[in-house]
Amino acid sequence: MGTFITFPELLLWLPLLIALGCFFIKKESVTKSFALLGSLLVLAIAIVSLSYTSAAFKTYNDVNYIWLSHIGTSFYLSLEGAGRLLALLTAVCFPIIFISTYKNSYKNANAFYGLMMLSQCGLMGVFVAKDALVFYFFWELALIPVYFLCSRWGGEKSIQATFKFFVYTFTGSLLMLTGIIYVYLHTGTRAFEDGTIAQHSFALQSFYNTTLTAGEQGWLFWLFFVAFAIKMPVFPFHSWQPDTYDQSPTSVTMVLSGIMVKMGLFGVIRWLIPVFPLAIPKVTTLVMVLCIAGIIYASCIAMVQDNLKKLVAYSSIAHIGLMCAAVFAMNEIALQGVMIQMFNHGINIIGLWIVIDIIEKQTGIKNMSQLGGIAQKAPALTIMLVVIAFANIALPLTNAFVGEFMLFTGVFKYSLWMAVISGTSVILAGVYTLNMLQKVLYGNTNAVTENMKDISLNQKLGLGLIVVMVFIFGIYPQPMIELTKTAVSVLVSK
Amino acid sequence: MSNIFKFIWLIPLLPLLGFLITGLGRNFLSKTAAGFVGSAVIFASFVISVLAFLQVKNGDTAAVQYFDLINIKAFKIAFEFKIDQLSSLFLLIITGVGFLIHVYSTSYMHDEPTKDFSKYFSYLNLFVFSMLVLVMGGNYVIMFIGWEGVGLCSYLLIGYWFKNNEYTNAAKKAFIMNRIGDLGFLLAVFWLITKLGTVSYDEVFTAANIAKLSIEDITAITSLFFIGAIGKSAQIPLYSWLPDAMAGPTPVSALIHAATMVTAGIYMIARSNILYTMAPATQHVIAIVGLTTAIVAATIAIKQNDIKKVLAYSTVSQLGYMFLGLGVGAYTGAVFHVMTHAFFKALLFLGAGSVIHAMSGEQDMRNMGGLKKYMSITHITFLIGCIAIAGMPPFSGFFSKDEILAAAFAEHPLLWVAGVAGAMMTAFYMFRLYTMTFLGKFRGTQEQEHHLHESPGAITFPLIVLAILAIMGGWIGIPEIFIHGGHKLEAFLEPIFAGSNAITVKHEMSHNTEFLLMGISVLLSLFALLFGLKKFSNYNKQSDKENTGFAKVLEDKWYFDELYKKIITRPLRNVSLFFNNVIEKKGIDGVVNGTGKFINYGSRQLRWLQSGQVGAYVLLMVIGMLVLFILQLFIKN
Amino acid sequence: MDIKAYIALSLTLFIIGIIGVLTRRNAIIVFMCVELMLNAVNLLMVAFSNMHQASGAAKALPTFASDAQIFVFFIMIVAAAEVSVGLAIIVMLYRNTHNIDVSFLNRLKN
Amino acid sequence: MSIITISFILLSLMAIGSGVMMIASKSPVNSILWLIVVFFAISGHYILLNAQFLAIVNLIVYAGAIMVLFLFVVMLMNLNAESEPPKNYRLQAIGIIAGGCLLLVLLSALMMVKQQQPVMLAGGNAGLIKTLGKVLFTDYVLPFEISSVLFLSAMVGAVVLGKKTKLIENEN
Amino acid sequence: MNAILLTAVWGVVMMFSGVFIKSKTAPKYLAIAGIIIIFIANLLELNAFGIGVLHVNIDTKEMLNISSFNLSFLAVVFACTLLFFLLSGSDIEKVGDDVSEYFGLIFFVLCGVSLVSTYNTLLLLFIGIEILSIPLYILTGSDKRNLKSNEAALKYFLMGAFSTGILLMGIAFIYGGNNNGSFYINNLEMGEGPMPAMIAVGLVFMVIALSFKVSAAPFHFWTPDVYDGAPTVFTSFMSTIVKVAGFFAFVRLFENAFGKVQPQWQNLIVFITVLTLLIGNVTAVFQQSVKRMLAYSSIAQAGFMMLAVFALNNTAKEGLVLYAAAYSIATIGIFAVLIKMNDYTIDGFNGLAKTQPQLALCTTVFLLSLTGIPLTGGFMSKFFMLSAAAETGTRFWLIIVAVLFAAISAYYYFRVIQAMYFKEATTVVIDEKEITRGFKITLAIAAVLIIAIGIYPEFIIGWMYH
Repeated sequence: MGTFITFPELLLWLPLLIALGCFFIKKESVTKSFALLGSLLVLAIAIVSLSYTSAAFKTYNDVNYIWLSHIGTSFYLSLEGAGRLLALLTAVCFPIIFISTYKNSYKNANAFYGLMMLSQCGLMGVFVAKDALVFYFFWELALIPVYFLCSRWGGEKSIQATFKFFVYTFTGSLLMLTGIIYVYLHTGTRAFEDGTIAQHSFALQSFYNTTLTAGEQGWLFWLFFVAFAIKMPVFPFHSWQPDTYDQSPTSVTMVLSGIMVKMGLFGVIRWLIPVFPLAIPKVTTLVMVLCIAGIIYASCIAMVQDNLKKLVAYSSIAHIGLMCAAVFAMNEIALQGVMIQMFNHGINIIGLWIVIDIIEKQTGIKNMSQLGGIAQKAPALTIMLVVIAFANIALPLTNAFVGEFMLFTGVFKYSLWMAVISGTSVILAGVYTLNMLQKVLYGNTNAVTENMKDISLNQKLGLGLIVVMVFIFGIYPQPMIELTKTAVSVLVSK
Repeated sequence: MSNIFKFIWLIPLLPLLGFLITGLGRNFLSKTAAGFVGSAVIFASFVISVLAFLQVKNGDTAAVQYFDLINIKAFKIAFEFKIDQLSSLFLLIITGVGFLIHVYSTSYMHDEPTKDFSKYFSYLNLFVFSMLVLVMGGNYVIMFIGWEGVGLCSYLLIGYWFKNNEYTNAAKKAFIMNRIGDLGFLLAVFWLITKLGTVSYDEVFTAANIAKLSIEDITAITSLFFIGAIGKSAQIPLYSWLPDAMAGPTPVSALIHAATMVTAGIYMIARSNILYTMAPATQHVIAIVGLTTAIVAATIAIKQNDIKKVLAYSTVSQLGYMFLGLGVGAYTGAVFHVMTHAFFKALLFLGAGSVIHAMSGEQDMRNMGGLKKYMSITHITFLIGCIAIAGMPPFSGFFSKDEILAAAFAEHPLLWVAGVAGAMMTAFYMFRLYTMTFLGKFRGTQEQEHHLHESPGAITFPLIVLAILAIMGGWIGIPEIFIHGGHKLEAFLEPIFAGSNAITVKHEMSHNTEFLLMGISVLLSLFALLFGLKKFSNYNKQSDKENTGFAKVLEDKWYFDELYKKIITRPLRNVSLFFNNVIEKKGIDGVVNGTGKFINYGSRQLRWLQSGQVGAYVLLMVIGMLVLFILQLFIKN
Repeated sequence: MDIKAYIALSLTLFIIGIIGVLTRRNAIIVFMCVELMLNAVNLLMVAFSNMHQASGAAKALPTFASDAQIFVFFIMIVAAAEVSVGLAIIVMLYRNTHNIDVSFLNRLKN
Repeated sequence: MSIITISFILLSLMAIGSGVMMIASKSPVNSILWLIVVFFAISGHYILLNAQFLAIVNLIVYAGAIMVLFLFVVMLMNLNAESEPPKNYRLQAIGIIAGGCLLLVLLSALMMVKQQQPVMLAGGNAGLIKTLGKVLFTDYVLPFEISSVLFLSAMVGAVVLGKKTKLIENEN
Repeated sequence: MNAILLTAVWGVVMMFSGVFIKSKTAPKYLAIAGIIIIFIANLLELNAFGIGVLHVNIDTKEMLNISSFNLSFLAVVFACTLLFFLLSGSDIEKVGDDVSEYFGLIFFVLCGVSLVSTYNTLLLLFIGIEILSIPLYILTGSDKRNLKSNEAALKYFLMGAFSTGILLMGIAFIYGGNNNGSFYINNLEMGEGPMPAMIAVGLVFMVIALSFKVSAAPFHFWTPDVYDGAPTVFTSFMSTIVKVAGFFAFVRLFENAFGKVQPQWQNLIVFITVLTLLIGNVTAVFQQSVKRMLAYSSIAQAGFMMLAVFALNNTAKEGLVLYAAAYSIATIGIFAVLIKMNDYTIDGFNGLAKTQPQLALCTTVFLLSLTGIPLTGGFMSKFFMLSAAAETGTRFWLIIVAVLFAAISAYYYFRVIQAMYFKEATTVVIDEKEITRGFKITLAIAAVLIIAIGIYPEFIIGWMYH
């Protein structure tokens, strides 16, 4: 072990420290700036870490502390592959969220920001953990702050909605825990540097090397998959999501939809497919059918939604469904698409939430039918929304296009008909997105939107960053592909 | 200026720059500045395009790769441009006509507030940019970028007056119908990638790669691409967005819906001609769809009263002709018709715009009439356009249409008969339009009459230029039978279609037959033309009866919109509502909440076990003991 | 005597005790029934002790012959202690409610 | 049939009969008296089993001390037959059936064993006071001492619970 | 041995202190001193300080089996008791007049706990259980003016006595059934073959009696009523320390006596486990009173601890000790807060986070631990239990059932959290004067301990391998 601090540690502990710091600051404005600066620092580290990706810098990216050695677990973190990309996403999203909601004021702001940073810590942990128990720890830990954030600062029905969300995901996680235990008991021994030799091992590598029969893998797969599917969420495990998104404070919804849902995909990529290779051929069709049914289903529901937040929620279900389907298509194109799309979807949906938040904060309304004419009052907002909305439906030269293009190609490679059916979501997405734009932005102003003001500087900055990223990654996505290329090829070769 | 190809990236980039300048600077730029910037960048592109064209004419072509869009093991998609005969020709049309429309717009849109004026120009520039990317792209993905880009721009431009819900509905419709086509396009691209691992034209069209594709593959790919073309080029069944798209400002209609965007489908098929030639089944479908569209749209156009609607349906109809041409293998003819159509249709639209401008926004022909004396330039140019579209020699439309019809006859005489019927209708409704607008007495209000005036120079200049082109544009494609070596266009495009020509069986027609066909079609069209002229020269609003019977069907556009509503929109909405209200709320969420409720219910029931009575507790315990004893003693493990 | 006879006898007494607990509602009688159960156990234990002696098993343990009887002795001790506490509780309840019917004990339920 | 068998049967019938009477009789006092009869019968069994010490202790502790205590309490409370509220016959029937089933299950399991295991009667010196006393104070000294804790706590309990305090009905 | 002697002696000391010391608060300090002494003596016997084993040596004729495993369990018990005294000691004073007697009885209970965790013969198991139970009957009824307390005491007593009868019947049959005529639990000579009918009957009786003690369904019926009726401080003690001791006894008996024939009786345990989880978790959902909810929750947690009996391997034992610590600390902590509340219903907790943020935070940690959220001891202990059960290699479905019920448990624990954080108080929720600085600090220490166990459980497990 090196004596220096490694990147995964920095990314993990820094948010935690900032969170603790936030709890002790009494003044709201100070807390805000502190959290913002802190998250920017995290972002800076994440960006710096990008220049140390090669194998030569392994010691910067790997860390392994002895922890509970006699049951074969250690505090093993590693920044690599899909995890690196998602850690980057996490690092990117928080400052943007903080910037664009800078003007929002919260009761007990210190607790709010503290919990936000705690959730960042949890998310980072999920993305860097290379030990099953550590992974599970952070998997749950990311949930707790969000639970409090949603319930405490959410809408009027937030307590029930969040609770449903919590119990739902908690149930899934517990099922995964049983799966982890089962796999754990079928791993080989693990020797530690302190001389302990544990009977079994929680290390990711040991999980990859288990000697489970195809039958066992078959049912273990579902234990894991349900947890991930609930988190993503994949049809028909999604019913917590629209309510939660609707009721949560928007900055938390951003975290939820931008980053947390990626935990599920990430889990599938790192912890599911490579661990149960024998189960995959048997389940692929079923899972993909679920995903694709979910795409169409969610898109259809999104078309008839009046509630802006629920519309975005259902659109997110559709998008995630596509990504999940692509993961199970298990070819290089699809996986590569998933990798970059995870990032891009995060960016785009956060952008959408920022806009919705602005509209809701100003008008107090989230039903589209009661809005209209915002384009006249807030042209800058309109431009941002239009750009992000079109990015969300994967228009070429926006970031999501490249991702979705690869996703569809991957699915197509797996099955023509699945690609055709899921492809119709391209149309449906167009329908509901344009409906939204029309109802919210166009037409004449009404009593509610009459006094709409255009966005403030901080919001402009936040949205501007997103729009810039939308175009940069839309026009030149290759760097992001390079970042995850090896991870994909490793996965495909499994 | 040794190699202009080094600078071709400027062609799309300049409009993009224009878009950024006018878009971001909409709060600072004056109208003049915005109009100038917007037009100047297009002009600059035009100049470069001309230079590039000249170099291509010398036999030079180029494919330039800039950077990798996607580069993974399975495939590589580069950001690449391809300049060859086909794309350089389209570049000329787009930038040339585009420039004229920009110029026209500076005047036409002058009444708009400064901000919106800038916005308008930025959209126009963006549109030109997208269209340029579409035709310059060196592979299908780049083409798709432009393909969707024009869809987006048309959405933005149709919904330019966004306060009006009708307009935004039209914009939405346009985008979504385009997207349906785009899906077909995308699937075709996926298919190519899956089979070949590349989408670059240069690689796809090599013999080795094509040999990898089975006939089913090719048929499927071409059909899917054709679905894309149907959407973009407004063919049955996805044509209805185009007439609705007249909601946008008139120059936009001219640009998008006449000269450029809708021809993307033709460009794409011409680009992929070799694939289509190898898929005769698809070609038959294309020919039939094209012909049907041509005739159906023409019938609808006969009964429309909105000046722009008539033109829109005529566009649809003309596009049908082009597809007929593609379907029968007359690629050159189709491209030729694209070009001539761009000239005269832009001319007609702009002329119509001039009329509307003069009529203070009035679009109903029934309220026009007799404009001849007020607007002489508009009148003459418009008349030229009408003659050109009616296919009267030696105007441009004649040559291109004739080439298609000749090819159709060679394929099957019935196609020709139907095509001629369509041409007759074209002549009829165009002259109905012309007569109702320019001849007879003025039927509008006093106030409108008072305002009638000829449009300013910025409007008439493009009209004049286009009128000249509408007359002479066809001369580059004079058939062999008139002048030996007359068909310069065919010679120019020869390298593009060489592959196809090599495998198609040429139906050689005798010159006599050709002359005969030509004569018949011209005569019939002339007859229809005169009939239209005669019938409507004394048009009277009061004497106009309500349409009944078949005429009513035509006026109501064959009830296509209603049909869509009935078989697609409404069922989809009902299904969605069913999903939302029944499956989601009662089904899935019901199960989830039901679990919670069930546990709650169980909790309420189970607590009655806890009755508080010691006797009952002991009884339950004894029963528990009984169970355990039986379990242990009498049930073997 | 066969041990089965003792087993049958003592189980019968035991079950009688249980039935008493089940059916009676007077706290004192319930308690007495418990005492009956304990006595049934005591009897069985002594019987088992003698059974082991008869079979002569496990000579290794020096005290085995007396083990069970000592155990019974302890049971009696415990029973006595229990009775003192139990009666104290019953008396306390009686003082507060003037009733020792267990079926009236339903302030605590659900 | 030997005299031992006869006395065994007699004593058993006596024990079972009085046991049934105990749970069946309405008056608590009667119940107590029937229980004392049971104790006597069991003591008789102890004698048959050559456990003289236990037989005596049983009489002294149970019949003598404990039952008298019960009797005192019953008298103190002035409980009689009428104080028992009307019975719920259905519950009783269920109770008897449940108990009967239990007995049936247990007996059927235990009586199925074919092999006979005789019980030594009237022999050996395990039950003598001398033997028991010696074992109790040597081998069993720990439990013996520890049970003092039991008694202490029982004593404390009786004192704590028995002390009189005024009643406040506190429904919390 | 240290523990048994010292607890008994200190119980006597406490009793006499009542005679000599008139102050009402003094016994608390005496008791705290006593428990610290006992704790340290226990650690000395465990050689936790590395200065060699120091203990009173009495020839017990192998009736006791003192191992580091047992001692580490006792260490956990005493530590929890210390915490209990520190947090709720002053509330014991409020129950009634006989303060020193209450403390004395608690020490006697601890003596019983020490016995049942080290016994090697069925006799000491029986005596231990009685020593443990009889003081509890008294403590349950110690709030004499309260009819609920009276009623609880009588119910507890009657049913406890009933279960004693069953326990003894079990012991008798085990004694009769084994050829050695022995009460020593490791001397029963159980072969691998099928059990003799008498042993089987005895075993079932033992399962029933011990299930009763640990309040496993369907022998749990006394639990909610007694826990509800007893003075809250004593409920806190009963539902934690006493209950885990019961489990310890359970595991010891079945591991040593019937470990070899485990497959033959595992079905019983599975049946009881599932039923316990079901009844405990599901019934708790509807409870409005936090006290009663905790009673059901203790049943639910018992269901999880039953997994240790099911598994009976090393992991299970480690897990049981962990569970004892995590569960006891958390429950004692919640009860300590609950006692201070004016209203025991869940609504009574409304808005606690506003008025007493530290208390609310600590309570949240405890509740999260009971739910089994990572980073808390509750997770680690549940994890060990599940692992242990999975290690048996049979009936994997059981642990899936267990986690599903754990998910239900979130439902009722989180209701309290919701009340504290997300709801507005309608009345004064808590008596501010009661909340001293010391109380807060102790509570915080308890919360930190919970998290410490969650992060690094080896500091407790480590004791077992001294």
